[in-house]
Amino acid sequence: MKRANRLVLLALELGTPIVLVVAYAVWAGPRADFFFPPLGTILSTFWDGWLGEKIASDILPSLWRTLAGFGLASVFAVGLGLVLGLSRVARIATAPLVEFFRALPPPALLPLTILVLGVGDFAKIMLIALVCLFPVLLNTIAGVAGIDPTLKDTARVYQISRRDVLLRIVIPAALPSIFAGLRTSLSLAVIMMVISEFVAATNGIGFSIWQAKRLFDIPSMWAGIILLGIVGYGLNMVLIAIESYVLRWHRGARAAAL
Amino acid sequence: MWLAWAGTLAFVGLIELTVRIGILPERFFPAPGTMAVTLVGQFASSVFWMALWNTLWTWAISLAVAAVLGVGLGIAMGASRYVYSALRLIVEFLRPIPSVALIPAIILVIGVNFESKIVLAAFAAFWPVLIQTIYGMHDVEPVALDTARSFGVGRIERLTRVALPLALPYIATGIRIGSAVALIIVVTMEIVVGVPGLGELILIARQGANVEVAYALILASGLLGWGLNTGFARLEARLLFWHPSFRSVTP
Amino acid sequence: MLRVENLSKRFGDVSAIADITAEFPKGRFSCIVGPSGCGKTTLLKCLSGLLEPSGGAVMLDGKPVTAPPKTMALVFQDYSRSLFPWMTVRENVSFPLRGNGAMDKGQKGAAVESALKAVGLADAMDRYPWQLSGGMQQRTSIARAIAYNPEILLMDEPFASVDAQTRADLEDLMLQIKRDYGMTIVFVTHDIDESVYLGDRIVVLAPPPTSVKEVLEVSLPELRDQVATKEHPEFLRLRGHVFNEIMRRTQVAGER
Amino acid sequence: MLRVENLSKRFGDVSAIADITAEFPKGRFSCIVGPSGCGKTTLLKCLSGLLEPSGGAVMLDGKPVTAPPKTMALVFQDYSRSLFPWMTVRENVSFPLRGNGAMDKGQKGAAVESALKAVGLADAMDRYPWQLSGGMQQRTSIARAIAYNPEILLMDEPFASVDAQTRADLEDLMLQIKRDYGMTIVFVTHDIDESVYLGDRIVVLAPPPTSVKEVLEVSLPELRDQVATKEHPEFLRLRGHVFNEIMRRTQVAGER
Amino acid sequence: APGLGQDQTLSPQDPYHIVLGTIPIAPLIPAFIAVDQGYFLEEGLEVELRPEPGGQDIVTAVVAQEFDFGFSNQTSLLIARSRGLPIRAIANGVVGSPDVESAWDGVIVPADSEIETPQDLIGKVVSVNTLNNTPHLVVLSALENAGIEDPASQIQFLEVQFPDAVGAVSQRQVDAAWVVEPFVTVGSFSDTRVIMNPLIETGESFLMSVYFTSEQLIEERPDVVAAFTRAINRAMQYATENPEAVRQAFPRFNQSASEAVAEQMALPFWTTELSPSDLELGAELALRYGFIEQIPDLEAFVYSGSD
Ligand SMILES: Nc1ncnc2c1ncn2[C@@H]1O[C@H](COP(=O)(O)OP(=O)(O)OP(=O)(O)O)[C@@H](O)[C@H]1O
Ligand SMILES: Nc1ncnc2c1ncn2[C@@H]1O[C@H](COP(=O)(O)OP(=O)(O)OP(=O)(O)O)[C@@H](O)[C@H]1O
Ligand SMILES: O=C([O-])O
Ligand SMILES: [Mg+2]
Ligand SMILES: [Mg+2]
Repeated sequence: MKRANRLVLLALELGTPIVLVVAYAVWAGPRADFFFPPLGTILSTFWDGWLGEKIASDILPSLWRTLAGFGLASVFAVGLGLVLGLSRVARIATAPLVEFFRALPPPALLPLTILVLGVGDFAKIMLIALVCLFPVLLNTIAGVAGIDPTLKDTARVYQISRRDVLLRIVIPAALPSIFAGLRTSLSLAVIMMVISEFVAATNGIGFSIWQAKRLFDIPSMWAGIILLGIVGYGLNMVLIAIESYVLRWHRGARAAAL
Repeated sequence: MWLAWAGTLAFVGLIELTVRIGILPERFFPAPGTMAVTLVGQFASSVFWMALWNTLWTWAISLAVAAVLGVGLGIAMGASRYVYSALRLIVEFLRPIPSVALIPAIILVIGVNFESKIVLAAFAAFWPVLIQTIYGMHDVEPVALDTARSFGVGRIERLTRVALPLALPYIATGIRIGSAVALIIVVTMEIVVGVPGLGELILIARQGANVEVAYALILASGLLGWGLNTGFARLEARLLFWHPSFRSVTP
Repeated sequence: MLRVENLSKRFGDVSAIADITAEFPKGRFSCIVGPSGCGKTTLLKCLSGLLEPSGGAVMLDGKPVTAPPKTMALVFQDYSRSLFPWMTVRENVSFPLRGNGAMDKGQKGAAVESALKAVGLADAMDRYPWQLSGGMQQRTSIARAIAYNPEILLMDEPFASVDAQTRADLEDLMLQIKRDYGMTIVFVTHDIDESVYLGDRIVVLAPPPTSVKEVLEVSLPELRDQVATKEHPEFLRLRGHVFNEIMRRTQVAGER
Repeated sequence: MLRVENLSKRFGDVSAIADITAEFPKGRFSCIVGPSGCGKTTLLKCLSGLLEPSGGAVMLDGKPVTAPPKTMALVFQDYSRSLFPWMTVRENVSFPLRGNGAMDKGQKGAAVESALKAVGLADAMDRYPWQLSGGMQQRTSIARAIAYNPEILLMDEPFASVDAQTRADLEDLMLQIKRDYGMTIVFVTHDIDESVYLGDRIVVLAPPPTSVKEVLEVSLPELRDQVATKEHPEFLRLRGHVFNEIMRRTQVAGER
Repeated sequence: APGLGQDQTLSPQDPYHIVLGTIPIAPLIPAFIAVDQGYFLEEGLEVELRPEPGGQDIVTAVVAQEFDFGFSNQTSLLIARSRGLPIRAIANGVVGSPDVESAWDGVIVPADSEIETPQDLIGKVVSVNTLNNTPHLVVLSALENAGIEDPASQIQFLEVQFPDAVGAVSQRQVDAAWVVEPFVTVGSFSDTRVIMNPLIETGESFLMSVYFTSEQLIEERPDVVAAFTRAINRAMQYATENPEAVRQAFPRFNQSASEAVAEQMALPFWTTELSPSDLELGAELALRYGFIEQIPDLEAFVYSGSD
């Protein structure tokens, strides 16, 4: 990519959000709508409300729940996805259950988690993990099942051990797909963190947003939503950085002429 | 097929047992058998079928909107670094915002009605479709695209007739994830906002302290998702007959 | 007239082409030979506008080429990846014709079938690429280029995977197409006999750092014949000459 | 001793191989020639146990082959798809050696480097497959098979994408390997000269419905030479014979 | 609904369509009765009941003119009002019972719990259905009345919805929960017992919830507001006088309601009066516990037919 292009890309990347933010400021400023407060109000609420002791009392607990749920789900989903992707039999046997659980609305499951897992962090983490599981699982299955047959034949001919087939062929080949799932799941993790803090929580970003909403403290609610955006964005950037390191080969191999 | 039945029955049996021997309290979590019987009882009620219908069509519209927008924008973002850069920050920022947190804003702007349910469900289902489409576009075989380009195939056609089919395995997964997310959000909205549908019946049953009915309806929403997703899997296998994961070499 | 001027191409640290200046005259059959990895594929991709040169330029009729010209077709060396797996052989071949307003449906169908017959795939039209043998895949991609009927045809080792008989047939097919349509053909091959048999000119590339080693004009009679031409003294002379050009590098570069 | 007995293979409606019975004796170099699409690749895949025959059997030392035997390597015709894109050239070549307990790390490294040097890729060891030219990819997959040092080596048009000089070098390399290690080699090629030059025996396959047309014993001296052997009268005779075998089908099948 | 028939006169033959945001719980049975017995229709109103899970989104919907009327906890409304949202209370919603025997709320604990008195709750986890709202407020106030100082710092409060709270208590996921009917009765079926009745212990006939509407509707269609208020008060009157009718109405109002529970549960109490002073105690407590920063003008908040 040429130098001029890089500048254009950077300008676009920063420019479009700025345009949107300015557009909101111009739109919301003079309206004085209770539910859509001026940008300045939201930002100063954000500044005062979130960048102080709430970092330790609410942001960190939420981050912990999000990452723990996401991490748990990812490990489990990749493992299960490998098994199901490699074995048609296992895939068929579990398909109805997977599809059933995929469709259960998490708020409807909240009561069950309270009943079985209680009201602590563990229940929240499990709920987050449950929802994050499926995008990674489906992508892992798709990635594994879609491996080029010639690669699999190559591995068979050269007597590659099962372990190496798994770790050095199947996983790398499925990684582009797995990362697609991880990206979707990471955002779902943040979303589920908020939903899980809807119930039986005493702290957290989601909890604070619900409380702000309940107290009709609308600027705080929006400030919390902005924080969610920032948290989600930050987490995603970390994931993208990991991905672009792990998938170096893939970008080169697929440097598509789009 | 018998395997699928065996797997499912084994699981259901396990849960039934867990409830029957009291690990799960039956008063708060009915045994699967009870749920099923209660659900069959619901089949007699026109209210149930109306609710099911409401849930289904709002799901269908949300998913259609999410799929069209997600695939369209995903292709644009996957194909052009400029579009990608212009939208990336916004996408990454908006994506983790839970639709349920936007409910007050949606009520204000759209109201407590089907449209708000559709907007939120489409909003939530849009992201998986978008992300999967972008990843699919990034995994397109470059030689195939170059081929189309060398034959003077126009950009639009290159994207829709070459890149799109090649990205289809990813997109199909995206739509399957999106389909479940849309259903989840539709039912959640019905529970949380009280728009007519299965979720509203769950809400009412819960408020009326009727655990059996509440779980029967939750079971119904899971079964619905199972049915819909199975349909998708079939469609996917038909569309992707050419892909290594679906090719059948009949020896 | 297609020409490259002081063309160079780098991939990161790797210099694929150091400096190539060459012409591929209109209506003529130009063959490119050169050692593996010397940049032939890279050159074709630059010629077709698929790759942006790092230096120098590709000119078509005096205008720089920045994207594939409408009137050009390319047969890829990596034929198996260049076929669309969800299309049958017939659909693959007819796909590039979709945008051709000058032909009606019947004409397109006829062009596709005749191209497929010409490469010996009449019986395999309704199969999918992944149901074909390697040679059949390669012939499908040749048929696609022929049916497209371009003014300029770039071919990257198009006969590498076909048997001797088919190869001979396809060689004659290419000569006939060139004659019938006045096509400009740029043809990369490893087969020295083939380059002399087919070419009006032969561009010999040197091993990396790649430049043009020699351009040979082939003064064989326009009408060629698999037996007669290959016994022609000029054929034998040129063949020996190219052979020496290509083989000499071993002596120059020393034992590998 | 590797043999196939009444082998047949169908893909759904398509019969790829009708009935083949043939032997590939231990320590010998067997070449397979035949028209494109006649089932050579299918035959190799059955020989290697990758494909299950529809009828008949593949026997290795009297035992049926149902999965790839431990001592076998296969160079795929579709070489570009058989390389692992996330591994460098070196990693691709050394990967099959990981499970080899008989070699230590240093030996493995040496085997890999010498195989890569032998195919002329000493300078490209740390590149990824997608950074290589077609011929370099093909040579990588050859190096992988050589470094693996199998007892039986199946090669499916392994030199299709390399230039004349490299091809000659690789041919001699294969002969040398066969001599040095007593390898059993089954070699599919389109190049008639190559089949005679390399082979101890040549299996000529007929066009579909595929069967064995002829098996030729090559009575050329064991030590071959690119110049001397190719001028040997027996070479010329066999070459002419195979040529006629392959080309005859055109007359039999009529004009295409 | 907004925009439709702005100047339509109210007549039973051609009723005016309005939407009432409800919660499918026992205190709202009068709204159902008013529809069922035709009280609304007699006033020229055709009322659509929209079930919602809680009062808070109803407030937003009423402000957005999505709904014409709503039902909500008094604290929610005070908070909204104190932040300047244009809503006004128009009718009493439901009040605490006069005595412990007829109480329709309670703090429940497992039957075999060591918790016997409010003091035993110190250091424990107690759930309410909404934090920083009337439920939270009545529990805090009742605990203070029981002699516990600054209960907010001595007891941990958690938010758990009523239908889940009984399960949470009986599975010992929380130590105690404040619930209202029908969940007090559900609890009694599940080996829980009541240790206190915060609604009663906060104050006599403590105002729990009210019906409300938007200032805009009051301004544009005071006749509609008046008609609504008359009909709902009439229904509450009827409900108070005919408890059996209420009991029969509940399973029809909430079609999924468990019948066994509906038969045994205690009924809520209704009164047809609403004056600003009914809100005073709740407002003071809300200020005291920091749910609001200042008490809004209660006179201006309660609309009683004319300003
Ligand atoms: N994407 C790439 N990244 C890095 N290096 C590349 C890339 N593509 C090609 N090269 C290098 O450029 C050089 C020329 O490659 P090219 O494919 O043009 O060779 P070629 O003449 O076509 O060889 P062959 O006859 O083997 O096909 C090689 O050294 C190759 O490794
Ligand atoms: N997966 C498949 N499904 C259906 N038909 C197939 C499949 N694989 C191969 N065939 C068919 O089997 C026949 C033999 O194919 P094969 O690849 O063995 O030929 P080949 O002799 O290797 O040809 P080439 O020299 O062109 O590589 C061909 O007609 C081919 O179309
Ligand atoms: O957007 C979701 O709330 O899942
Ligand atoms: Mg090349
Ligand atoms: Mg083959």
